[in-house]
Amino acid sequence: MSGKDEAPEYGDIPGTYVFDGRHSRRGYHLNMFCMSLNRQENREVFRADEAAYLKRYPLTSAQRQAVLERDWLGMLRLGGNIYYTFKLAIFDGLSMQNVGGQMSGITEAEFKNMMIAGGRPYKEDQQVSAAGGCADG
Amino acid sequence: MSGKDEAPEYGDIPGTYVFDGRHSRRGYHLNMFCMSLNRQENREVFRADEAAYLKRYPLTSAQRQAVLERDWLGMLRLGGNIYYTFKLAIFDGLSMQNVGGQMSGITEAEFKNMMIAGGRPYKEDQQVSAAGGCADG
Amino acid sequence: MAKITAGVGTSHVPAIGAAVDHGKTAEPYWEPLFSGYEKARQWLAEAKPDVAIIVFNDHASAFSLEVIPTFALGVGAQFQPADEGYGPRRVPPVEGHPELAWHLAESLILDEFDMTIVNEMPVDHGLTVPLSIMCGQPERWPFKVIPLCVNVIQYPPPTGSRCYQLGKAIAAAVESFAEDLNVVVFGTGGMSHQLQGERAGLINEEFDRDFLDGLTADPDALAQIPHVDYIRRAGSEGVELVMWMVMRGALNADAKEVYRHYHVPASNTAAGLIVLENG
Amino acid sequence: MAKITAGVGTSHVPAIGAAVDHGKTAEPYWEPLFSGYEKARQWLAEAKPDVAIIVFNDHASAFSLEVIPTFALGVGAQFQPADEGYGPRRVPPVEGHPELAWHLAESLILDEFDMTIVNEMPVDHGLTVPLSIMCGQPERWPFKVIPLCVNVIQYPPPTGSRCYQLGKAIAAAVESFAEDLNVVVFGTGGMSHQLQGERAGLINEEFDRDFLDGLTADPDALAQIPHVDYIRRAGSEGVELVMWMVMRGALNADAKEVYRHYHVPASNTAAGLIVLENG
Ligand SMILES: [Fe+3]
Ligand SMILES: [Fe+3]
Repeated sequence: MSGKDEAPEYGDIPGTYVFDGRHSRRGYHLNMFCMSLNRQENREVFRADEAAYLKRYPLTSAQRQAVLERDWLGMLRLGGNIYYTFKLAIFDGLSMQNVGGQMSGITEAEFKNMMIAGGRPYKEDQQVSAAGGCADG
Repeated sequence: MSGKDEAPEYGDIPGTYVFDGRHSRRGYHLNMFCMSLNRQENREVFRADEAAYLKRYPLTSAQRQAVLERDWLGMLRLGGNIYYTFKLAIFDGLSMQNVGGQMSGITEAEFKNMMIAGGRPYKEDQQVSAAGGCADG
Repeated sequence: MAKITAGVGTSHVPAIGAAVDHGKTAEPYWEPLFSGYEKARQWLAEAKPDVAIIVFNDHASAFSLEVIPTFALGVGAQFQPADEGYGPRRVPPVEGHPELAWHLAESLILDEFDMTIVNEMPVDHGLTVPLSIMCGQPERWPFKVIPLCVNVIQYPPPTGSRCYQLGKAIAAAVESFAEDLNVVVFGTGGMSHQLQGERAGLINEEFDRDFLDGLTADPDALAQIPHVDYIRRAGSEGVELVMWMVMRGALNADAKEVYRHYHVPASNTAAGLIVLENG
Repeated sequence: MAKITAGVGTSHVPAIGAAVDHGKTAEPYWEPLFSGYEKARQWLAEAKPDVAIIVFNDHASAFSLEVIPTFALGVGAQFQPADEGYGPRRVPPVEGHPELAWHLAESLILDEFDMTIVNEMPVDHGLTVPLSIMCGQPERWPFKVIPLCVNVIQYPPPTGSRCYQLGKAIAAAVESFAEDLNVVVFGTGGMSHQLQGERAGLINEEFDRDFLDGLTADPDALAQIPHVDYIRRAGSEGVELVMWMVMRGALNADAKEVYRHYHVPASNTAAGLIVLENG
């Protein structure tokens, strides 16, 4: 199916969903839904009935479920981009550290403490998760 | 006022309003009004009361008058761009030859015949109008 | 491997589209123009491209002065005909080729062309009239289309040289796409015409014929024509011809002319058409 | 004659703006960051620029996936703070400099950069947080601003090399503007951070310090860092640092560092700031 004959050079970076064309195509409507929350009137309608509001966007059922369940990692795997999905976190009143903790499997407090201690260390060989990377979800 | 210290190289071309930045700034709202006629609902409102519709756009009074009088050359001189102002001609059901004739001071039939005869001839030194060019209106 | 096999240069005058849409192509005014299109249509029917990259400009339809991209590449799956003031043309929607288009976008940006990537845009006569010219009135357009929209309304458009270089980068990008695809590139707009001002109606047949000749004789020289020369000699709207330079750049240096047609007038424009093939 | 006199590189973390807006800058968490900004603010107050060209990225505020410009230059007279989901920041509107901005647009396009010209766009934290960092909370921003918005969200962003070249072209364009203007260029975003995925929270202080050193020691080498290196070593959002390369390119080769500050963390980002001056 794909016209590309090789894996992208960033394909081996663990726990990282590079928002390339393939990813962007998959997540187009999911991200456009998230962006719609920039508008106060949309936030109100979404707050009143999330599932009804989501019908405005042709999401896959997996995407719809990931939104309703606030499955932050799931949204990324289904084509979400963090700048878009974070609109939903803003809507929920969550901080970037909270969501960062949820995506990396630790609590918000643990995440904050990790950052205060200098952040997640970079190591050439780091392997934060076998499930990460750019593979299809 | 101007940060530019020289006349543009296209400044001596007669009867020609190059849509550069200066021109575009002057005609911004005039052109945005014209573009709004792409939408059927806007066309209907404009048709019902032209002057009232124009109040939606912060036009200068000279621009407003040029629109109401269908002064095609005046619109160009006030920052209009032909692709935008032609939306108004489409609204009026006018052809490009009709408007071309009006701008060059001949009838639609004369303009059509000029085109059938090969168009307005290009001559290095042509001087179709002293009033043309890119000078401020 | 995908491959660019040919290029088409053609005017995209709205009145040509209207003549098709309203069944006027056999009328005396239009017949000389349309009879000259026949051979190009036959050529296209035999060439059977899978995808056409259509280089065109938007005429205050999809884009306004709010946001003016120099090069906008359409990566969407479908593009609807625009309402230009009299309702959308009743032509089929344009089917995109998102996979090749995204490949182009990525490749071109990494190749240091500053593309605007566009998922949603209606397409106006700039794109649909060339389809009508080359394909007539089919139920569906016979190939996928990747719209490449160039700003030529707000001065300055990209230079002819930049357009030519973009064409070369497009050729390289297409050839690095693994799927077998027969790709044709359309350069549209022009030829000499001026719609605006006291000089409206300008036509410069000599300029146009030199330009058509130059596409095979010396495209490098053609790419050096500055905007002021286009505006002065080919009319303020004749600068649309820079879009033909994208098409030319996408072909091999030794591409051959297989057909041309030139007719004055179509509305108030000199209508030209050329077909070039890679050897 | 207009002249670029200095450059500022700074992170643009939204939480920094929130700390300013909600009066938290003296709290223990924020104090070490903000105390390091003091000298830069003093420098700016003395430098008294007339215009700042602020290179930033939009974060799904003005632009969406519908239309993704690689380089969007704001030529409007005013830009309002964007609603990013919690209402617009209560900071002054940003006053543009349409005359210089249009001059830049024309000059850059003729210099073969494929700019998108933008008249209307709300500006988000990417632009307003650097203003807060450098200016605090004035009634009005003390200089005009030309927003230069770079795509760094949709892969691929423009290469570091392309950004560096754009900076050089901006310098040439500014110097051909006749009015006397003191112009400063801001490069914003970064430094190392990753917001997304299982690897969220990545910080690479060594990368960041090398980057800050390289801005004066060997910017040509810095400009060659490929995207994959940024993503791997500085985190997926660390690639924002290409925007600092526009700033660096706009300065003279021998520009001097006059101040720097580096602090971890600001939210989940390594916050860096550097001031460079032309000799
Ligand atoms: Fe056109
Ligand atoms: Fe950012």
